[in-house]
Parts: sequence; structure tokens; C-alpha cells
Amino acid sequence: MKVSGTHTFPAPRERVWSFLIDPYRLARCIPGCDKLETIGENEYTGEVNVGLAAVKGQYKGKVKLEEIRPPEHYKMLVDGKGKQGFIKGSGTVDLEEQNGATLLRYSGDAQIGGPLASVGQRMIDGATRTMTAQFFTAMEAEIAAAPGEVARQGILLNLWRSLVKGIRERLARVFGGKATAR
Amino acid sequence: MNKAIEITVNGQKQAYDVEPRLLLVHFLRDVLGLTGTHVGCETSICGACTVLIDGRAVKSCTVLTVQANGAEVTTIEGLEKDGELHPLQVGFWEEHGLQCGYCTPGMILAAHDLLRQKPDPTEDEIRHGLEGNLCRCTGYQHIVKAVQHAAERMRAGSR
Amino acid sequence: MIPAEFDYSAPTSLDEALALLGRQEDAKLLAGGHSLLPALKLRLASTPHLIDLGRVPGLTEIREDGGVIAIGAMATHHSIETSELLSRRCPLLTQCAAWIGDLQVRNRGTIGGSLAHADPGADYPAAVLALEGEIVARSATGTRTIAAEAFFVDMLTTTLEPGEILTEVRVQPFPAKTGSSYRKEPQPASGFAIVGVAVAVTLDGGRCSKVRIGVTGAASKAWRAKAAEEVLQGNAPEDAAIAAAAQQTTEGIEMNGDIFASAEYRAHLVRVYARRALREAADRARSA
Amino acid sequence: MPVTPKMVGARIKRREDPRLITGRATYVDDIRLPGMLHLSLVRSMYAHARLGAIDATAARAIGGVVAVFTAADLKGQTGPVPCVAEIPGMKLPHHPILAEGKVRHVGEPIAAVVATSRYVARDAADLVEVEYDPLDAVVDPERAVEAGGAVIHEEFGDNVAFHTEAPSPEADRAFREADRVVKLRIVQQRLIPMAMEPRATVAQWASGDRQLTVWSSTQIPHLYRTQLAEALHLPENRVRVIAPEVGGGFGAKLNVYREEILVPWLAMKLGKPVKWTQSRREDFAATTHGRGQVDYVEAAVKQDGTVTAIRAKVFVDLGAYFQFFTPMISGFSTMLMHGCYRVPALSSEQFGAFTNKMATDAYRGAGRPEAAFMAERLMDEVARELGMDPVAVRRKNFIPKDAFPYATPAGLTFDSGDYEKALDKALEIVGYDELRKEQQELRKQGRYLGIGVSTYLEICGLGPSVMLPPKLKAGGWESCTVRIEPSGAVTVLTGISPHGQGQETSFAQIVADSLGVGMDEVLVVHGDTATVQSGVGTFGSRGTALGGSALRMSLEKIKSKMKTIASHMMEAPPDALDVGEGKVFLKSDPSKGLTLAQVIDAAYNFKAGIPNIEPGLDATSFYEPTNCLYPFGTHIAVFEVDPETGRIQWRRYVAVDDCGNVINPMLVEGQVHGGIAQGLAQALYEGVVYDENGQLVTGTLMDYAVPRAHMIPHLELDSTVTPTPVNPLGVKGVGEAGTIGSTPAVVNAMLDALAPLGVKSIDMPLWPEKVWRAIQEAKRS
Repeated sequence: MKVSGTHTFPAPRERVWSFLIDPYRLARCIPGCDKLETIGENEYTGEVNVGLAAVKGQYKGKVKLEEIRPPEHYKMLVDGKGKQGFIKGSGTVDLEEQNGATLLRYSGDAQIGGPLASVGQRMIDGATRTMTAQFFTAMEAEIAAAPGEVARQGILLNLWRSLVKGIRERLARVFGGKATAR
Repeated sequence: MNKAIEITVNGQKQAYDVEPRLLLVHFLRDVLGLTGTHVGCETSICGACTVLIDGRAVKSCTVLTVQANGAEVTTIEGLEKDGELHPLQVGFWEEHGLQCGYCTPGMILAAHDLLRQKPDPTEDEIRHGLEGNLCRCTGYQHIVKAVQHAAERMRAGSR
Repeated sequence: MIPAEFDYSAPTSLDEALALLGRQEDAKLLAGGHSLLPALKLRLASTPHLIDLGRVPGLTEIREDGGVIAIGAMATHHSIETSELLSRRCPLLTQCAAWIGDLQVRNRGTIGGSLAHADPGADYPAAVLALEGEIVARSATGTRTIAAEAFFVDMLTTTLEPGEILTEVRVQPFPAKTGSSYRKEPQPASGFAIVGVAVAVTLDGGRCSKVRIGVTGAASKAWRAKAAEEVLQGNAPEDAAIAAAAQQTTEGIEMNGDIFASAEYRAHLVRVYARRALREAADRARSA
Repeated sequence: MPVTPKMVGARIKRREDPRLITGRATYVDDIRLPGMLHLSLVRSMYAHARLGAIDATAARAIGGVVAVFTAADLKGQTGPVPCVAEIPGMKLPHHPILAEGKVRHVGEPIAAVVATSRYVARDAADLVEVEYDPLDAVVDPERAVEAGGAVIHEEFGDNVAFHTEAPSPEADRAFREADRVVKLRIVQQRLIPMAMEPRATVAQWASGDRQLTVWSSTQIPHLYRTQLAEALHLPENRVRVIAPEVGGGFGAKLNVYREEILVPWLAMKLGKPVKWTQSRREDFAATTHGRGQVDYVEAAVKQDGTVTAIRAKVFVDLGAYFQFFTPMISGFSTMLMHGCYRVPALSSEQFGAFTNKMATDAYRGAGRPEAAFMAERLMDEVARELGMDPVAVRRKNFIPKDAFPYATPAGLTFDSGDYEKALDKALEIVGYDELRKEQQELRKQGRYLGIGVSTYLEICGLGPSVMLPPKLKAGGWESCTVRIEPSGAVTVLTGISPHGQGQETSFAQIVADSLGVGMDEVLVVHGDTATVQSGVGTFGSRGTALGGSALRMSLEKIKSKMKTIASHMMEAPPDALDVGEGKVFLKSDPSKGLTLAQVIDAAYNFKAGIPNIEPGLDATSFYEPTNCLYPFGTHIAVFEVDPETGRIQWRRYVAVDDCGNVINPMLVEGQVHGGIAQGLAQALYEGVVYDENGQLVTGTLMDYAVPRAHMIPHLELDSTVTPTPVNPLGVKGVGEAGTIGSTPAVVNAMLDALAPLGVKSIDMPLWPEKVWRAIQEAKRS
């Protein structure tokens, strides 16, 4: 599954970058994030217990940053796994200054596997779109809130959260039968 | 925590304590030993597990036993009356409406509900009426004939 | 095939159900069970506590009351499909219900469960949007009514709050000279809508006095095709006008794709089916 | 003398049915044994990965869990999963019972969890933690055989499982001299057989008697017993295999699977009966798939439509491991790619590719649907390129009816055929000429009617034993014992293993006519190695042709013995006697004779002390066929295509099949209906999709479109009868014919419909979007 696109933030590049690179302060902002540990340089593991209503699962994951060239580029490797499946992906993020605003280009490739993949095909596209949209909405909100340190959220964990949310959404869409019930 | 249930199956009251998660199809097969109801998938598509709850066809793999508490369930074993085959059973036999037989109980019970709603269905109505039941052997044509055969007999009032 | 363990309650009143819902986080409401149970069986979902609404009285009724048709949340697709009242007063719902799943699924699945679940491949959202329906939700603190358009937020997401129970769907009966149509392309394996278009057209003096189009299946959530409605509004439902309107149904909507139907194909199908549904609805309105 | 109505040829309703329509049949999952344990398998989420630690601590801690096993526990205790097929130069990968070190496809079993209930086993399986180190997945068979990239079985160095060539200088010459060369690329997508009954196995070990009893949902109980005994290092006579009621097979149960070795091993290891029943998701991921080929095929053609040679390059998507027949299935495709046409020269090349997917193997038709598809698509393509009618091209190339036995360029000998007769009949039924006229009219209105013809041929009833691989430890024969009990009841013990085909009925019909006894006197027994002397099984449309011929042989032996006994009692020479109508009678005066009861009594009571005759009245035969069988027919599909949506609206489906003599027309119809449904499904609906990482995207019935009743049109069947001289019954086989004939008819109809729009090719399945897209692309170009 390939994703790519651009998004313009009404904020200077340095500020956008500072979110992209700072995982820790954001861990506490993520619901259900039980743990975030540094296991190496720019390498973290996390455990997230996420769920929407009945669809809930424990996911363990690793996030690693490579090719870091502040304040314009890095590559992110994500690897998350739970009972219902796994996501393994890599993506690059590039920032470009544009008259005080920042153009973000992203491009990534994710593998989704396990039960998620074998029962949720009709959801993948929608979930990816939802996921990407949520990711940027959240990021924009965080960047807008940047001057207040407290509300700051980092793109790294946000991405993680988006991925998990994506998993969750796909899970939720995986049913037999055609009638639906809450 | 187990729940006490009482379900009438093929006319007999059955009282058990069951796990809430116990699927009706497993209750019928594993607890009551009524193995005529089959399991062919876990996504409510194939219809092999179809039984009647209060006269309506349902997929018993997608019903919890506790949900059926107090209901009347009819399985394929309960269709014969006084040693006489139900017209649908006769129809399936006469018209070669089955080969491996695995989908047959569910198919017959779905057809049972269909004929309750439409006593004189067209071929198209039968085909759509049975869209909740997969058969891999017959190509469905003899099943259609079997249901027509039964419908005719039932309308003629043989039962 | 086998769900993980959970506890189970079968409340016999709405208040009891609401109390149970408030008591345990992650408790889950069970209506017809035809989405939830497969998810539990595949172990993609789990819950500590299932609250079965099957024994709460008064939730299955379909009635007309003070010029409004109220459909209980636990009314099955079958009861909607075969409702004499609906086929006479609001046939779009019966047309739509007939397309859901199969005979067995329609015997168990419910309108409330379907709407609350907000599966983008579900059929009802298109019809309820085209009917400008309202969704009634009860909570411990009271009752609120949500317009269909405000109800669907995103894939599987509605504006229902965690402590709320969807109890009823309300729609207006068809005015005179109204016709409707539901056209669907089902996914060949699951039967979910790849595209479903629900249309209601009211004529006045040969012109469309009211046109409502709801579309499901093609995107992350169902939508009202207002731009398309406006094209026909006040015009005679001639082929050219209908075709022009149908072209607008996908305006501003991002489609989803899967192995059976890409986003591009879905968009195309929405337009084709909208045209056909509009044609049929207008013809029916004329003879209504 | 009175003549009882003939049973053979009559529409006799099935004797199997009473138990099936009342829910009293016993399938494997219906079996309950005291103390029975349940198996749940932990299966790979990854298509290709190295296995790290497997931690079952949490699983073992659950109450009710008896044991958890991994490959390490099985080391040296069982043989591998057997593959009996052999292809020159092929690489045979090690196929362990549980994954060893690596997983090579999604769904590969890693750990076995045994518990006291199926619910607990399932709960515990969830708690087994498996560490994976993912590797790149190999999914595309054409790319798999190229150098570089991940290697599935490292010991082989690449993913080429085999590369075979059957060159032909004659073919090369024909291509050089051809007026035209017609080329196609054909994707024969993977399919899921999807028998309604998922696989299941129950095993019980009687340690005192050292006797293993296994109930399994299999098409081949005897072959399975042989392989199982070898895998478990048991004497074969310590193993009893029972195929009870089997809910369809379609080739997918013509196999010996990991679980079929594991479950008996567990029963022996744990000393308790063990049951395993597959979920449908497991079935999709870990039961063999069918088809899976990419074919580059071309025909050398003369200007008048004569095809002078066919050449093919075939890439076979084998999957990660070999199941029973995996590497030999595609061989049938190239062997028969000329269909029923007199094509003097064939040349072919095959690449077998390992891929990170479940193995492919036999699925209804097994290689011949692929062959028929190549031949029938080529004929239509020749017609299109030459501007000829597809029917005319076929007539031009048919092997004429006076050419039989016909030696094919691939070394086969076609037994009998009259292809034109079946074609003519089908054309007449469908009203071909009028349809073509209507098609022209409709085109003027912008409507697209498609008429697709397929004059298929297939090979079945395998066959002379030499055609089957030595590792099978069985040939192409079939076995049957007929025993007339002292009471006069007739017991037939047949080595075939029907699972829906209805031979309990059709064999009783043969017995009834042969001996003149009532159908109710006859019991046909199958599927139990302890009661049935010997057997090969039911597959490849062989049940009636081979099993029925073995039955016929035993009946003849019994009748001969009866005549000898009667001859002694009547003082008439045996040659002067005949058996029938429940009697042994004088040919010259049928009113004179003995009742069967008298003869049976003499055989068992034996007081008369008939010289040179052993007491008793039974006979066992092994029928060894001298040739395969070649059924054929014409299928015509007619539908209208909605160019706006790509959907079709059925008009007609006509099939005229020739399977030689018919024992029970109702059963034949049933086989043809079912076969057509599966063939149409390949053309229109079904297709296994693995994504680029080897994930099975069509993992459930939610995404794999097995047709429902309304997705199959009303089928109009008819037949011609061209008996085969190969066997005493003159029957061919009909189990697969419908599947083979129908797929190309549908695709030809689609391309016929869209011809005026310029659409030349659409890959199966013909999902509406693909049709719509092909139309859009044709419009653009």
C-alpha cells in the first residue's frame, strides 16, 4: 500500500520540524499509550492499547528515524504488531519553506498483514484516507497550538497513533453478513 | 459467567447453563448432538448453519445461544413429522437437489422460510430467496426445481 | 469462529439497558448482531460485556404518529421490507431494505444496529439521508434527535455518544406525487454496497418540487448529493436534466476503492445509478 | 419372461439422500469420542519470515490446555507431507508438519495447541507468542523465476521449481510457414476449491491393539492410509482410514495435508482421540488452490483458418510447498492445449515457480480447464483475426469423427468422438444463426450481445497405471468386491470414495440390471479401508468409469460362478445359461432355470459338493484401464453486456455434453450443472488475490465471490452419446466436463459482445470494473 501527498502548514519550517522530531512530550497525549521507551538513537518502542468501542487491541511497535537532516528531511520506519495483524512501513518526510508557511511532502509504503489483511480488504483504501486526513488535521492543530508548550504534540507519536487508529478502523470494518448492528 | 437458558428445540424443552459466548450452532451440535446443522464459514455468508427461530430462518453461527433463550428452534432433524418427510425434503430428494449434502439442511430451512413468505415463487424469486445459502455442488438448478416441487405439493395441501 | 469470553446481560427495559451501559466501559450493545458477532468470532473485536437489546420492549414497532413515521431501532430489515405502512407511506425504505444481505440476515439485522454501526457499505444510510430522516438517541440524561446529515461522521463513526442508545428513526411520509428508487451494485461476495443510490422525487405540475439523493457504499460515509438535487429542483425530470443532475452526485466526494471497484469506477457507477434511480423515481412520481 | 424395467439409464433418485435430507449423515466434525481433545493451530501472519522464539507459556497456563507442540517436538517423529508427483529435474522442497525455522506462506501452521474443548483451544492459540523476522515475499510467478530477489527455499538457490521443454521441429516449421501467427497472453487465476465442508480430521489410537483409526474428509482414504502409515512409521495394517460423509472435495481433498499427519500423531502421542476442524479462513489460506498459470500461447494459422501448430510458454504459480500432485497439474494443460482440433504439432515450455503462497494442486478439471481455455480462446482469436465465424473455424479444425482412435502430437490416443454432432445440436438449440442476426440488429442500437462458443475436450478417467507416478504406490486401476450374502443381499465394496457423486445409487443400478435384483437388495460400501479391500479413490472423473468397470468385472465373475453352479444343478453346460431377472436360466428356454436364491443357497450351503468350485459367492476385481477417456461437448453462452456498468444480463446458456453412456441421467445433469457453475465462477466471479507482500486479501467469503443461486443462469442441457470402447460400460466421465467447457464459453461471449468496441482481451474474472475499463481503454485507443 503506497501513500503520498503534500500538506501545507501555516507555520515556519523550524516549528514544524520541532514536532516532527520530538516524540517524548507527546506520549502522554496519546490515549492508551502505556509505554514509550528509547531503545537506541532515534529508535523507540511503544505499547498502545487502543480501541473504538468493542474493537480493541494491544499493539506493540517500534519506530525508528533515519536520514535525519534538520530541518528538512527524515525517513521513518514503523513496525507495529498485535493479535489482529501487523503494519510495517517506511516513509519519508520532506519540509520546504514557502513564504513563511511549510510545505510537507510525504511518501510511504506500508504493508498490512495478518487477519487485518485477510478480512479487511474493502476497508484499506478508506482507512488509509481517513488515517492520512486525521494525521494532518491533528498535526495542524498541534502546530497551531505550538506556542502553548503544554498542548504540543509530536508528529512521531501522532503518526503512530494514526497508524494504530488505522488498524482499529480496519478491524472495525471486518464483518460477515450484510446487516449491521452496533 | 454461565447463563441459564431454556430453548425449545424441535418441540423439546432444553434447559442448560451456557457460556454467553456459546454460538447457537455449537449449542445445537456440541451440546444437544444435533449435528444436522452444519458450519461452513465464520462470516455469516454460507448459510450451512441455517435453522428456524420462531419460524424464521437465521444463521445459527451468528446467534448466541443466550439470544435464543425462550425461543423455539427448528433444525433439520425436526422437519419430519410422524415419520413423514416434509415436502421440502421430498422435493430435494425427488429433484436431486443435493449432492454432497453439506449445504442441504441449511438450504431446506432457508427455503422453508421463503415458502412461508412466498408460497408460489418464481425461479427468480427462489434464486434470490436462497442467496444466503451457498452450494458448491449443484449449480443450484436442481435446488430451484426442488423448491418448486415442494411449493407445488404444499400448495396442493399435502401438508 | 469462536469469540473470546464476555459477560452478557439482557435488560428488559431501556432504563436498565442505559444503566448497564453506563456501568461498564467498553460494554457493547447487541442489536441484530450481524456485524458485531462476526467481528467477535474473528476476534477482531472483543468486549467485557454484551448488552442485548433484544428483550427491551417497544423497540421494534413501525408506526405513524402525528404525521411522522417512527421506526423502532430493533425493527428488522425484514419487518421494514414487508411493512405495509412503509410500502404505502414511505416505500423508499422498503425498496432499500429488500437489498440488504439475504433472507436470514434480514430476519435478524436491525435498522438501529445498521445505522449506529455506520458501515460505509450499508444500505440504509442512503435512504435515510434521502428521506431527511432523524435519529433518536436516548441517554441517562434524556433524549435527543439528530438529523441524518449530522449523524454520519466518518467510517464507522456517528455522532452517537458512548452512553447513548439509538432508539428510533423518524421519517416523513411521502407527499403526493412522490416516487422513489434505490439502485445498488452489490459487492459480489459480501453483498455490501459498492454503490447504492437512494432517490426520492416529488413532482408538482410536471416539475420537480423536491429531489433528494442519498448515496452509500462509494466513500467513507454516505452523503447527500445536494449539488445534483439542485440541478433538478424546479425542472421537469427530462432525460437531459436527469443526466446533468446525476453528473453532480459525486461532486466534492473522495471515493474509496477496493479489489472489486476502484475509486474511479465507483464514482462512475454512482453517476450511472443516480441517473437510473432518478429516472425510475420520477416515473413512479408521475404515476403516484 | 417378464422384463423388469432397466435401471441403467433411468432417472433413479438417490439412495444417499434420506440420511442427508434429515440431518442424520455423519461428517467428520459430527464424530464425538469419549475423552476427545481439540486441536487449534497457530498459523503464520507473514508470507515469508524467519521464525524466532515461540513462547507458549501463557497458552499452557490456561485451564483445559493439554499440550502445545512446535516443529521441535515433531523432529524425527514423522515423515514430511508427501508429494507423489515427479517432474524431470524438479526440486522437491522439504515440507514439514509444522514450520521449521521459516514460514513460507500466510496460514502455514507453526504451533499445535491441544485442549479439552474447541473454545479453550482457540483461546490458547491466541496466547502463543511467535517472533518473526520478515523477509521479502515472492508472489508473481513470472518474476519469481527470474534471478535475484528473495529465495523461498535457500537450499535451491532460486525459485525455479522446474523448467521443462517439449520442443518440436515440426511446430517450428509450421510457425515459419504460417500465414499468420495468433498470440494470446492468458492469466488463469488462482481459485479456491471451497468444498462446503471444510477439512476435518479425527484420530484415535488404541494403544493395546496398536491400531490407529482416522476419520478424515478425504477423497482418497486408501492412498491416504498408505502415506500416513509411512509418515508415522506404522505398518499399514495398523492404520484404518475412514472417509465418512464427505462434504465435497473438488480435488482439494485429493491430498494428504499437514493436519492429516499431525492429528493422528497427536492422538498417538497424547493417548486420547483428537479432533481438528478447519475454519473457513484456514480453508482459504491452507487448503490447496487451483489453477494459477500465466500462459503465452500462439497458433500458426493458414489463411483458411487451419491451425497448423500451437506453441506455449507457461509460468506455473506453484506456491511455497508441494502438495500431493502440485508439480504435475500443469502438464495436462500443454498436453491438451490443442483441444479437439487436429493440430499436427505442439511445442511447449514450462516454468514452475515457487511463490510465497499456499500450494496449488488439483481443482475440478486440474490442468484441463487451462488447456481448454487456451484452445478455445485461440479458436476465437483466429476467427477474429481472419474475420471468420468462430463456429466455422472450429469446424475447419475438428478431428473428424472417422479419425478415432486418434493419435495426438502429445502422444495420447483419443478414444472416440463426434465433435461436430455436439456442436450442431447446441447451435440448433440456441438458434445460433438467428442470434447472430439479432446481434447485428442490437449493435445498430448500441446494444452488445455476446455469443460465446466452446467446443471443449478433456481427458479423464486416469488411466493406465503407467500414467500415474510411482510414488503414489497405486496405479490408475480401481477395485471392487461384490459379495452376494447368503440371504441374497448384494454388497458392493468399491475403492472409489464418492462425496456427492451418487455412486451408492448408480452402482446399485448397475447391479440391479446385471443380476436382476431389486435396488433395495444392494448396498454400496465405500470409504473405509478396513472394510473395502483396496482402492484408489474419487478424482479426475474416474468414479463411474473405473469403479463402475471394476464393479462390472466382479459382477461378471459372480455371474460366471453362478452359471457354473447352476450348470451342475441343471445339468446344462454353463455356456447355455444366462443370469438376469433374478434367475439363472437356459438361453434357449428362459422359462427353465433356477432362482438366484437357489443358486446362492447352493453356493453357501454347499451340500451339493460342486466339484472344482469354492463355496461362497463373492468376487474381487481390479480394473486396469487401457486408455484414458476423452469426453467433449459444446457450450454456448449468450448474454448482453451493459457497457455503462460492465455488468452482464444473461440470455441463454446451452450445454451439450457427451460423456458416453449414461447410468443415471439425473446424476449426470447434477454433475454438469455443478461443473458449469464453477466454470462460470472462474470466468465471472472468483479469483484469489494475494497482495504484493503475499498477504491473502481474499481471505474470507466476504471477499472471495463463490456464486450464489441468482448469480448462475438457468442452464439448458442436452447430450450426445458417443460410447467409449475403452471400458465395458462405454462410459466416460462427467465430473469435470462442465467446469472445463464453460469458462471459455463465457470469456468468448464477453469478447464477442465487445468486439465492435475494439476490446480484444480481458483477464478473468470478468468483474464489471474490468469490463468497463477495457471498454474505456478501447475507446481511447
